[in-house]
Amino acid sequence: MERLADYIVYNLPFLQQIPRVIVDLIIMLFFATCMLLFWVALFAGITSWVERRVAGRIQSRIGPNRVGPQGFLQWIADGLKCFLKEDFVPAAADKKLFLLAPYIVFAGMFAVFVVVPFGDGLIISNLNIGIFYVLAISSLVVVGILMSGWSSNNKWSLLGGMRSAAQIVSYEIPVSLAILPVILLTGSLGMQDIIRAQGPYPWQWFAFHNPFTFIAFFIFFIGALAEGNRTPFDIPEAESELVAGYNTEYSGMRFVFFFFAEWANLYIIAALTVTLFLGGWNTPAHLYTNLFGLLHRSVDVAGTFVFILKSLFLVFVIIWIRWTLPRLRVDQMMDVCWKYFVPFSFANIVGTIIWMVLADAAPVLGYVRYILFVVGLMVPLAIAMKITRNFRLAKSEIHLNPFI
Amino acid sequence: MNEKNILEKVMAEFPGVAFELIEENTDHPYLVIPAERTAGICRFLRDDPDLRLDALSNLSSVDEGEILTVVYHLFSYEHRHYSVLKVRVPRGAPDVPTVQTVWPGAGWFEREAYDLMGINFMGHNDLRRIMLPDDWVGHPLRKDWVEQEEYHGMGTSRNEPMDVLPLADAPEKEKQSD
Amino acid sequence: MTEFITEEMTLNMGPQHPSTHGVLRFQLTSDGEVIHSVKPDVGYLHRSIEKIAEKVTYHGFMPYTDRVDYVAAMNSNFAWALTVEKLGGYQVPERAEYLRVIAAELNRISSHLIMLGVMAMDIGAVTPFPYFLRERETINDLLEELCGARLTYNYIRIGGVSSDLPDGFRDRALRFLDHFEPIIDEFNRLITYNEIFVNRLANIVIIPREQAIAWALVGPNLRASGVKWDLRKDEPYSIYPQVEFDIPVGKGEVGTVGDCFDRFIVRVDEMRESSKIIRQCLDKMPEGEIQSKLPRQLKPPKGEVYVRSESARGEMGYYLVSNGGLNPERVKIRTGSFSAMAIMEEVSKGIMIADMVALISSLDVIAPEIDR
Amino acid sequence: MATTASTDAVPGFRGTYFGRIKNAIISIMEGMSVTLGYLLQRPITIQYPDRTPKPVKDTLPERYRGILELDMKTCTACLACERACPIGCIKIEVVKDKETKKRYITRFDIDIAKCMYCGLCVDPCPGGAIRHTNEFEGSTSDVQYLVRRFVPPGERIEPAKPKKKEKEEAGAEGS
Repeated sequence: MERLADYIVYNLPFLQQIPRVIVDLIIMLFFATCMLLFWVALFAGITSWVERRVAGRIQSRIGPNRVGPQGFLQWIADGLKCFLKEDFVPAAADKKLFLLAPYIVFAGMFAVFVVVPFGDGLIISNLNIGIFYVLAISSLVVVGILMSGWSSNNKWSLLGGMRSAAQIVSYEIPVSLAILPVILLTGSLGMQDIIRAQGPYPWQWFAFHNPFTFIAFFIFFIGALAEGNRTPFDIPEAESELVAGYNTEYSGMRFVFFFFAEWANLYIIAALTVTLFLGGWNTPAHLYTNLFGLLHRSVDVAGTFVFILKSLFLVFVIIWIRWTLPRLRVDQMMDVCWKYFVPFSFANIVGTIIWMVLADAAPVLGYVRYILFVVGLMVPLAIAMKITRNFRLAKSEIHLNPFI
Repeated sequence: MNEKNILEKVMAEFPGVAFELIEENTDHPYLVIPAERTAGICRFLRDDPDLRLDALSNLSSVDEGEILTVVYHLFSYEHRHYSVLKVRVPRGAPDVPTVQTVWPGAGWFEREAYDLMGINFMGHNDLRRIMLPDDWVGHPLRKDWVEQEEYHGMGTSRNEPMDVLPLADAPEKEKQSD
Repeated sequence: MTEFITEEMTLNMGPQHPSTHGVLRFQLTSDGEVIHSVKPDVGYLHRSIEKIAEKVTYHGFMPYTDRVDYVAAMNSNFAWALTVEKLGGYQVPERAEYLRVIAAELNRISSHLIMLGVMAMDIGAVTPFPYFLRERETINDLLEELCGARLTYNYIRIGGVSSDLPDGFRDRALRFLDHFEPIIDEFNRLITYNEIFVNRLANIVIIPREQAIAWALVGPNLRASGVKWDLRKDEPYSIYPQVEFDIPVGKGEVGTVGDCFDRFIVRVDEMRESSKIIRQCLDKMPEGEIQSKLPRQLKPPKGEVYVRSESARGEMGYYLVSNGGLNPERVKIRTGSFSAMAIMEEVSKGIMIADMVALISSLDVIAPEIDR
Repeated sequence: MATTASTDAVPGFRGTYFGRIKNAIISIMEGMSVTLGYLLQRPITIQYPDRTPKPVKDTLPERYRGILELDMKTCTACLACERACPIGCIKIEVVKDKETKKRYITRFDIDIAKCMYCGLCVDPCPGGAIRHTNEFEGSTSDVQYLVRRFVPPGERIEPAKPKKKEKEEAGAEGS
């Protein structure tokens, strides 16, 4: 952000007369508002449409296709509908808490965007405690969910809220611990520093840096799913068990806030994973000299593009997981966290420390990242092979056109 | 063991009990047993190593006018044979001992028979209505049951459109409204 | 030191709840997630079919049997036809027997498809359900061609069936089976052996053999508990003795015999067996009449019969008492879901709410079949 | 990490510690390849009612049991359908003119709202006068409109002459 401010101030000389702090502040606020309006809101809305379309196609259906071209405006129609609905508060509910809860959930989700990078220099605030801030502020969501569950005065909501609290608090631990190896390797908590410590090519990413970060990548990703209440950890809103969980009693705009937060959170999960493990906005430097020679490096178009592309791919993976897997039971979810993720996360930290010491002594270990990259490549290859086999067995035909 | 032999074995086991073995008009010969001995006979049928009728396949109730009959269709998964018992009770005092203690699965069958036929299973641990609301009057499967006019202010019958219809000329109206 | 006091919570599950199939209600007493007791409350779909039977003719009761179990209406038709035929001693032409079995087995597959899809959905995987509905749709199309309706077939008549195979039915049925059999494997890969799914079902609510028999469980639920008993095989009716098929029983593949997973996998395997039966029937089917000459107004002799047949939800028994008149004197329908529901109270102590959902769907209860 | 003992006794768990991780990875990949495979296939939805290649009505099989239809010209007023209907949704009234000794149908109503499309009335019809159509969309604003009246009120229609077959039917009814 500072660099963007530098660039603007440099090009618009009249700004140089205003104190720099104020310029920074205005640019930051402007950028934050733009992001809320044009990125988060649009993203959450469009993701809801994309998710329903993808889910439709995964289930051999079409999905929403009536409102607008290919149903693209469905999310606006839904939002508008919910906006016009009565904001219903149950008589037995604790009114104040009930009304407040969605805002807290929303605020907790949205505040994370402050440190989510979009490109080299494109970040609302490059806090030096970036990732730590994410962990701290996203815990606010638990309060909101617990509040909504409890204040609804509905037993199903209460169960949902309780499950959610237990789940998010538990998964905070493996997620934080899975971030530690990255911080150890970087030596900084700042989001941009973490990205800069990686390179543009896959084998330079932290996910493939060493076997321990490789495992940490999966723990972080799955743990983040659990924190975001996504399948297979959608236990707080398990519709076949708890009707709709903590948001059972909500209607109208407040209901939308929960979903808004959920879909915004989808992007947060993806963006954080990309930042921490998948190289962020890193693009090969020569790309600029060839393609964007005219542009100042501070407006990192290609980087932003790459970053968002990676994030969207992960968003797709999350959607894909959601429409494939069944749900864990509440005790199994705890079991996975405490018996599998937490021990592995601790092992990862110790392992990474040892690795760092060893790698200094034996540079040959640096080649491990290529092996891990190949291992990582095996996953999509294996899936592709299985798909080919399924197609052969069921005699199905490929139909790639997403718009029927 | 064939079905008649089973029933004869029961008759031999309980001398002095007024049994009635009937083979006419039925696909399975059955034994009419006195109501008060039901539980003991059923326990014998279940536990005797030659019989081992370990499952209560079905429990039905029939309204036969002055008499209400409870029919037990029993089956042995061990020996793979059937047996049918009947208990006849007077309409005025339809008391039958429960066989829930012998076959736990009988519990709900007996609740159903109580609800719809009004047979009182003595010793049942949870003899409530099962299909109908708790405050329903009467037992609908009895032949003399008359439907309540209304239930909690709601009518139990409605006008049949076919009877009301000759008053209004429906298809004509539809054309006009179109 | 303050004492920590907890109290039991009463939860009302249903009548409107996403995982109560049809309209059921459970009164749960729970300590947080762990259920202490369950009181099923049924009767929301009681339509007094047994009372209606006393007012309609023997032929006229056939459409009502569709409504007893709307997911496997053909099997219910079949059971009623068998009952009246046994009472009256009516003959059925051989071709009609084959047609009946083909229709009943197709319907059994579609019923199991619903159960398996819904069960996967209750466990949280939504996707298998549309896949199975898609397959079921093909079966519905086939049955629609055969008898003219998609759900309430009223195809089987006393003394035969209502119509012969339409043109090209055999090819279409075989093409469906060729397509369907690999889909079962695909389904197994998608969900059945998924680690999460297995862990959700293995060793959950084990119903041992003795308990299953004592509580009069029937059909796939009983077989999942390890009792090898199938009326089609052990007490054969119609042309089942002439076809070859196996009876899948619960083997405790991933847990203990009689757990939820066994109840699930038994039905998956049964679909394969049904498919085998249909193939054989289509091959062996003779030419000939499809309906024996019977009077319009049936008057079976005085008497009573109890006939059991294997429906998709297990033993479907019709106890029929006739007084020699035009209407039955008394019809009692014994259905699989009824006893499956009865056992719920007994076996669901100490399980969690999520397991409760798995239990309900694993027993494959259909609310109208409980209430009738 | 030490492999924990098999935890078969715990409800819902099986296998060894690492065995379960392996199973989870493999089975989840299997499942995800199935769903991704379907993402790449054509959806099977039929977009009823407006985006079907041809009207759904025309795609129904011949035997489809839709709304009942009556051909007044061939109806012999034998009342077989009324008798066969288990719910009594068919109402036929026949009067006999005393002077000419002819029978007339004065009422032939079918309550579509009540009809359960079982097809039992079609079977006994001697001339094939009553039959199911492919029509299945019967929504109206009032349930009364669902009564199909085949004899206009106030009119009377002379039934068709019964053919030979009907006599057999009549004979069968008596037995």
